[in-house]
Amino acid sequence: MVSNAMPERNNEGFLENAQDWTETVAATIAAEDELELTEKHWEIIQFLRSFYKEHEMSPPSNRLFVKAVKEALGEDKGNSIYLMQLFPGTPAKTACRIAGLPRPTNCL
Amino acid sequence: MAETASVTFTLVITGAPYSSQAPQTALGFAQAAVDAGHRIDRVFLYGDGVHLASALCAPPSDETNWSEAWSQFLADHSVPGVACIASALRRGLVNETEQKRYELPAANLRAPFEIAGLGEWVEGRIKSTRTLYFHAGD
Amino acid sequence: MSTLIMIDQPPYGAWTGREALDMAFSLAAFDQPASLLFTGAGVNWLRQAQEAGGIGQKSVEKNLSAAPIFGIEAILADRSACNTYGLDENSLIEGVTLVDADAVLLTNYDHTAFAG
Amino acid sequence: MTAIKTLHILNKSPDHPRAAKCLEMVSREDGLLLIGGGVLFLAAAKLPDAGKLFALSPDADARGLGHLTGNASAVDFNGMVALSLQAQRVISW
Repeated sequence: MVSNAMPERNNEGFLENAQDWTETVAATIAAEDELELTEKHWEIIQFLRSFYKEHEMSPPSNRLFVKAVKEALGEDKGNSIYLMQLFPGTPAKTACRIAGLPRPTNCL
Repeated sequence: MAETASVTFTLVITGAPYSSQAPQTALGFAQAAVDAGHRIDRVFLYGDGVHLASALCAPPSDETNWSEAWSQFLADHSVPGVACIASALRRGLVNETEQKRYELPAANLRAPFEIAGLGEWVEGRIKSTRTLYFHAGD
Repeated sequence: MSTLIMIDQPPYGAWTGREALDMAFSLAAFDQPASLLFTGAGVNWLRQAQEAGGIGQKSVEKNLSAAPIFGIEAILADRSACNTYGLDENSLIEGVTLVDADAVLLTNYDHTAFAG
Repeated sequence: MTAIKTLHILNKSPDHPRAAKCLEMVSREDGLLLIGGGVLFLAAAKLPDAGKLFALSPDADARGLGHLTGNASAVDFNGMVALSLQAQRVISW
């Protein structure tokens, strides 16, 4: 039972503790959005997690999220249509939630 | 110099009331700008400046209540007053939406102030004839 | 419409510098050209090997390293302030351009702002 | 009115490090408007060497420096608004 239990999350579904993140947790959060994670999703998730580790922040807005993906993975993936298809809604927010990163402050 | 009728200002206040002179200087400027027939496009509170939007300031009755004075000015002249959301959340200033989102015990944003992102500052800075900043002094 | 955001407060002691960085990022998010200029004690933002975990803060060095990715045009540092704080090519983070922060520099920007 | 390239609005007292940097970056084609604690420059031995020097009169008056304007011109808030539009750009220090 313990291994299947979801770690503590806030009212918008973001993990309270980043270290609770596992690929299983990611898949469970994604399933809540009716998303089945494919290689394309994992590429972005891993990118976001390494971006966070390197810069100690998530891209602070959707547009900067797109810019950062474009810088790292090229224009085919760093565009809002591609990211919107993978992570519907607000891609930066949806992707951060699945990647186990903090809730963005909607700052920009 | 631009035509008087089309002159607009965005004012950014970064100093808090009672720990800086920024809100009163900004109000003096805003009043003079309006008196001269100019328009204030918006007032953006940033950093410690967000404290100006608190509904819970209660200074002694023989001192100016700067939050109240600013609210009055914004209402009288239909000027949007926007507190930066990131600055506000860090400093304990929230409206009811953010109160619910972060499950906080109370909301304390004074009308007619609103909470929004830095995009409001960027837009003001692009649209206005001049964007002026009112910082804390020493 | 290029904007120069100035940071003259040293890192970690105050939040103003971080809020200046957010201003620059937000300009970049809206495709407005922006550069950062570090002067005075603010140049200490640019020192390599910052370890801020012990004071419970995020590393401004790491935060700042996202600037080129987001499209910040330049990270400028006042040469004389760098001299004051013993910062040279060996101790500065990558991607910093040394400049003389004077009246001439300001004329390259149509807007200059501090965060507080 | 003579054109002002950059209007520097300084509200830091003479001992503040940002005040020193501001004075370094003012050119002869610029204007310097002292407000808040910045008006204490009116009491300092040497006034800043800007092209044009202004002081916000309510701030100078409040600090007992209303009479001591030296080569600075006193302006009220209306004057401050006008100056900010007259200059090509404004920097608030």
